[in-house]
Amino acid sequence: MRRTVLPVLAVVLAILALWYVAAIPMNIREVLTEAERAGAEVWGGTAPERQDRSAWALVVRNPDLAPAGWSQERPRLPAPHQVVRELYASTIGEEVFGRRGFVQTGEFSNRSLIYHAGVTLGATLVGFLIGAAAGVLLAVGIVHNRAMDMSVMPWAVISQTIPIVALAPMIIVVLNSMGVQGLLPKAIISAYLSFFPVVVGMVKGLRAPDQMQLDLMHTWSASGGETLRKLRLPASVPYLFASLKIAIAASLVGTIVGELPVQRGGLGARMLAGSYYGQTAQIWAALFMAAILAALLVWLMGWLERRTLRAMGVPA
Amino acid sequence: QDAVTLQLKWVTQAQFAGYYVALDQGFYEEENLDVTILPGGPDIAPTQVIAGGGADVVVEWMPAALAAREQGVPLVNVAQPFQGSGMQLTCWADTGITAPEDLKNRTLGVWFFGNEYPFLSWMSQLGIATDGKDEDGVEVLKQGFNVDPLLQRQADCISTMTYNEYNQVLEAGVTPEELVNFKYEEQGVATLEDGLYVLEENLQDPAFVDKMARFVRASMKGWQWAEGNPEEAAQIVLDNDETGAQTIEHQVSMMTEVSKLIGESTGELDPAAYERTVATLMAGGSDPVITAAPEGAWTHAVTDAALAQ
Amino acid sequence: MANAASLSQTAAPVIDARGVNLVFETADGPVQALKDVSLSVTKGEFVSFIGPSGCGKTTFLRCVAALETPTSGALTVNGMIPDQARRARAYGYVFQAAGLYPWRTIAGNIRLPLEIMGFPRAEQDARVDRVLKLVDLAGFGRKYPWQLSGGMQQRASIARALAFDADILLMDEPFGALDEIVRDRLNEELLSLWARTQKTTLFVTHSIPEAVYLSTKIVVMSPRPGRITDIIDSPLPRERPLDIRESPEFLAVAHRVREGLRAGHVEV
Amino acid sequence: MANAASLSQTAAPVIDARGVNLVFETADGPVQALKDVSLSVTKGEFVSFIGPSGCGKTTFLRCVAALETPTSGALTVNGMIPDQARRARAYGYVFQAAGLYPWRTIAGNIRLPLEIMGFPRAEQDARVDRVLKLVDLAGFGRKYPWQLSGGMQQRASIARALAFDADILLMDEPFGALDEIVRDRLNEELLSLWARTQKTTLFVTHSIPEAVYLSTKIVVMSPRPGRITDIIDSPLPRERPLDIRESPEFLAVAHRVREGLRAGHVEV
Amino acid sequence: MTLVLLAVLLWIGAWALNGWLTRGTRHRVRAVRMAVPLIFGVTVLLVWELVVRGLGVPTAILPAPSRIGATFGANLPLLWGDFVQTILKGALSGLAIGVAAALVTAVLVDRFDVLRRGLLPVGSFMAALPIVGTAPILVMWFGFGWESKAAVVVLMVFFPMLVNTVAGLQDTTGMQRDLMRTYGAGYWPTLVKLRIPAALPFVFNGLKIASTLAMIGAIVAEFFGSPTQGIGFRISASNGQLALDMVWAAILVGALAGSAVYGIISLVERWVTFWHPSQRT
Ligand SMILES: Nc1ncnc2c1ncn2[C@@H]1O[C@H](COP(=O)(O)OP(=O)(O)OP(=O)(O)O)[C@@H](O)[C@H]1O
Ligand SMILES: Nc1ncnc2c1ncn2[C@@H]1O[C@H](COP(=O)(O)OP(=O)(O)OP(=O)(O)O)[C@@H](O)[C@H]1O
Ligand SMILES: Cc1ncc(C[n+]2csc(CCO)c2C)c(N)n1
Ligand SMILES: [Mg+2]
Ligand SMILES: [Mg+2]
Repeated sequence: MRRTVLPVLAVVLAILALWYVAAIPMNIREVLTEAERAGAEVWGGTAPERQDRSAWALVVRNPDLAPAGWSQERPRLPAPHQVVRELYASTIGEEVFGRRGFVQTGEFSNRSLIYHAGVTLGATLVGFLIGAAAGVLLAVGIVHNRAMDMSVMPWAVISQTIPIVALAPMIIVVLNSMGVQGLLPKAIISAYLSFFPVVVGMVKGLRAPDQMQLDLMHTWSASGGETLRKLRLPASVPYLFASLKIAIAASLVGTIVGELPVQRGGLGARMLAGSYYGQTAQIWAALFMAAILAALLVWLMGWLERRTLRAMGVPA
Repeated sequence: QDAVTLQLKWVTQAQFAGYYVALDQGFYEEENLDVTILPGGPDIAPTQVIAGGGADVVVEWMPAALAAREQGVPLVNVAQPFQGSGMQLTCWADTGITAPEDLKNRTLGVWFFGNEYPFLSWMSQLGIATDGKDEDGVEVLKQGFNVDPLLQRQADCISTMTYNEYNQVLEAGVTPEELVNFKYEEQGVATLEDGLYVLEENLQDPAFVDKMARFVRASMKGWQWAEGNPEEAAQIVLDNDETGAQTIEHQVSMMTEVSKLIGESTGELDPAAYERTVATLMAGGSDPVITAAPEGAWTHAVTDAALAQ
Repeated sequence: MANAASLSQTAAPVIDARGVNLVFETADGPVQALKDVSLSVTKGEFVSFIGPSGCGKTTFLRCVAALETPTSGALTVNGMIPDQARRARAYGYVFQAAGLYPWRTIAGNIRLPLEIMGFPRAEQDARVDRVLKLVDLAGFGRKYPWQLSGGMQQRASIARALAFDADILLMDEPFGALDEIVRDRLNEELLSLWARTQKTTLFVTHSIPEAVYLSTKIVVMSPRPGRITDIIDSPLPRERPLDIRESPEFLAVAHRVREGLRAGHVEV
Repeated sequence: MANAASLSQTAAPVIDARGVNLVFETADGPVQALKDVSLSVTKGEFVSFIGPSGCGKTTFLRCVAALETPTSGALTVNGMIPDQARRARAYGYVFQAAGLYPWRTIAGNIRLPLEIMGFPRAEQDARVDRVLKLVDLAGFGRKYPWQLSGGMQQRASIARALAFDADILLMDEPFGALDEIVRDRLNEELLSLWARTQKTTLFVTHSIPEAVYLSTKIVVMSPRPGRITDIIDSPLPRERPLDIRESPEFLAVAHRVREGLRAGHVEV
Repeated sequence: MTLVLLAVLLWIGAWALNGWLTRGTRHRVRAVRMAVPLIFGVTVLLVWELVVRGLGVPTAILPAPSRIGATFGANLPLLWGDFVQTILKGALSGLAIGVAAALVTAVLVDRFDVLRRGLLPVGSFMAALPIVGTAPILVMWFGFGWESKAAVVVLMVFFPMLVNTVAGLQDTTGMQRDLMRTYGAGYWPTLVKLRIPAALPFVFNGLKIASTLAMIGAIVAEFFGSPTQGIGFRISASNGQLALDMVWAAILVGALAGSAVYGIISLVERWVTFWHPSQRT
């Protein structure tokens, strides 16, 4: 325990320190412009002239003004405490004290990241299930049918070079025109991103049994279905979970991408709204929320993996 | 009740207050309409949505609508709530830009995704090339969603709407004196914004025309209500915003500016303004937005029916 | 083929190979894995195959089990072609590694072929119990493979091959991965098992003492192309204590095997 | 430690172990891998270690090579502690698998220790050539490991261990993965190699004939806890044709080893 | 409708053909190995064409492949410019920087165990930050040019590359390491002569993942601000103009570039890690 906690803490502290230091030069120009508007004397000439000077020079020559970079309204790089404050305000703060918060209304407020994380989570899980199921089915097909293996596999690789993210708005419009609305279009994009790792992992996993194990099945004249159920599927479980962990993270990205164009809630919509109104702290808070969600989902997969493997008698 | 799906051009904000108010205040219901409002967003093209059958009527800018018409999506303007144009180019005054000619050799932020047409027409009328920074050309950036390029001085000028981005610049602490605005209207290159468009073939159906008439009537009622009650309208918009990211202050100020653009509008398209828009779009030099004057791109049939009552 | 089948009917050998050839087409050209292999095995025999790596021992066993098909020649098992015999579940196959499925208990592993062959549940249980006792693993049924030593795992895999009472036991270097002392033990046990069940057994090994100790017939093979160089009928009695390995008869047979091997051996 | 070192100075054994103990702390509690192991090896001896799996053969070799550190007891190599000897590059270690790096040619693999030890380039080439000839692999230097048979790979790994002329050759079941015939060949070659180079050799094996055939001294070990149960000085002459394995002296030693093994062996 | 029916028949026919081609030992023939995926791809395109025509799908929704091809051919100079902007400047420079940084970090992480235990968990958390969120921030920091695209790519490829390389550096057997120890080899010889060669297959694995990510990352970042050139810009701007044929032509550029880079990496892998079992078939 201590062997991991201490190094992680050290790294986190180092990152925080770096972050605080970086926030000063990152925000210095805007800080100086504001100070100038407020009538302060600023080193470095006019705003356009300052544009050509190095940020560090501006920091060093305006030492009293520089620390304001930690408390700006619209920072280029918000200081960690600003992000944390926003994260708190848009979760617990909003739900407990907000006008539309959970405590007041019994429903999660649409101004809170908890609500939006929920929206995203729903579509992610649906998309993940679709993607994982499609991936497993495709892998079974590929393993059992050489024609499918040879024809589909190269195209599956190429399909991943298509910037689906760029296509997301189009896909949503097209699906919309076919009457598919709400959670499903997002889930489909999410499924598209998650099926590939599952296919790759499952094909590997279903092919994991060695010739000897397959020959055994053959000497018992087991059918293809029996070999699949009693040998290939159990043998593929570790591979399956390894790819599910990648897939669920990809799923989340897919959902967020699907939420960008349609401003109907979810962390993606939230990030964009933050960006749209220049609310840097809001983007960062949504971003961290997404990362936390991803970490939770991956952890969940790991937990399921451990449970499954234990149930299968594999030593812990 | 008749179902109507309305696709907006952009995210839920006071720019579309009239429709939300009509929905919220039951004006649509009074007209026996069941209206669904689909918010837009970046990279959602209302023209594409309606072409695919995802909406009955869309809020769109006329340049994009006419361009789509040439692309084979026969859109027809049935109503024009916005009489004025809110588009402008906002520049830092300290860059020394005072007149359109000063734009040469500068970096400008422009919205694309079908919103670039007015800008391109304007530049071609000024004889300024848009493919690079030089003596008689400008460098064009595909502006993102916000006003950061200006604040960070990555661009000398950016596109803003009087009712939205311009306010955002001010909200960021910039004083109006620090800025120079080129309103498209004042430059004589204004194009009609935020009209209501439907597919031409649907207008053959009298029932559809009637439905649209009721829709436009209720929507205009909503706009009037919104103009009269900007604070409440802003709150209604806020309540309909599923992202929960809007602030009441910003929406109220947006409502105030939008009111100016709507003015005394009845929703009826002013044919003169239409002709002006078409002229601007066709004047685009070697690469005009539309190549031929469109036929039947607007109708008063719906507004006539709406105003008849 | 019909001819071979009718012949085997009269002489009733369990396995009858006549001029079996098998050529693998590989990227580097054809490999003659078996050349003109003829062999007849009668019921209840214990036949060992010995020979250097690549001489076709495994390939021959796989042909018998219908896991490969000879390029030419006649091969019958119980008077049928091997694939029919496979469908009739005539084989219990034991590989070099135990090859137990790690996600099944020992009992579960032994039950697997029974499940596939559709034995009723009660019958499955009974058979699993019986073969577990047979290989001296009673009480270990609920353990997982990794909880057992290598020798125990190998015995479990033999139990698995015995569970469905196949006529023929095919063993491809079943004890190759085990150390000498464990191997001695298992050899002893295998011999007594064979004495009790009287199953026809084909056994591949690299070890001369093992081959001589276990077999009623020793087939010496030689590679490139894989062929039979000697077939030795063992003069040893059926009853064989471990000490027999230091007897002169034993050493004589071992010597003949070694000579046969050395003759066929070309390059390391 | 100082005491042990001074002692070895006088008697000059190459390897001197006195009451070596090694306990591994594992998740399931401590495992006594070596208990009270005492052994003295003089220059030029060929010592085989035999015993069932887990008796500590590998562990003892690793202690000698300073890959493990004994928990207690005194162990010196050339009068130094093993780690000093390691830094002085006193060991050539040959593992069970050839362990050649697949991205290097045979010559490149043999050159590897020479590069690390900073031999000049010309010297490297000369040595590589010499040891390739020594193990009968001249002409194979530019092949990659996977293009060679298992036996050839194993010879290459022996060549690699010989290339830098270490005082002591440590071999941990170097032929365990090979078939009996190849093994016989390599045993013969190893013996002649040893006769020519007179390197002190510690050799781990599972095979009784191998141990008896090769060694001047056979150490029989027994597991749980790992300890030495018998040390047999071989009465066989240094000159040993393969046939010696059928001689009465050989069989007598083999019998003694087998008895020693059986005594120490508890459960399969 | 007949066209749609034709599409269905075509699909069944092609499937049967591929089934026939892959039966028995025919699939070992080189020409067959090439033909089968090609037949599949061509079939998909033909079915697409027939369905679009048969159902009269508007071009504003989905253009036919023939039209996409025509647009692609007619706009080669324009698309070449986009390719240079997005792939050569944005994606490849970002890929190079990200990969180099990851390799150096991997060696450090491998050397200092504390770093491994501290950095990898934190790193995996950072890697979970979705790029659609970080891209607007990076555009704000690094401007509208290719530099911000490269920055997005660096962020995207760094962690997968790091994880793979670290795994690779540790993928040596105890025996291989012990061998080095018996030679008295120190850290650097062991790194150079053992760990790095052993890590190469993993490094290439990571490179393959990273290269596809790089293409996608560079394109996506252009959605959040770009000059008036680039694949992402083209997709977005053309989509707004309902020029869907141009959108797909730009996507084609991206897919071609991605596949080409992937192919090149696979070739180099085959050449450099020729010794690895997976490359020896
Ligand atoms: N599937 C295959 N494809 C091509 N060649 C094969 C195949 N299986 C075996 N061979 C070749 O056929 C020959 C005989 O192989 P086989 O496995 O029967 O030998 P073996 O006597 O069992 O050897 P070992 O003692 O190493 O197990 C060898 O040269 C081998 O390389
Ligand atoms: N690194 C280790 N950690 C814990 N226990 C170990 C370790 N290495 C060896 N052991 C244990 O020490 C004992 C002796 O192991 P060792 O490898 O020396 O046996 P061996 O005689 O070489 O056996 P084999 O013939 O199987 O190679 C065994 O019980 C083994 O499980
Ligand atoms: C990516 C993107 N950026 C800007 C616009 C332009 N736009 C259309 S309506 C509107 C409302 C004013 O706030 C704005 C800004 C767009 N459509 N898409
Ligand atoms: Mg074999
Ligand atoms: Mg060992």
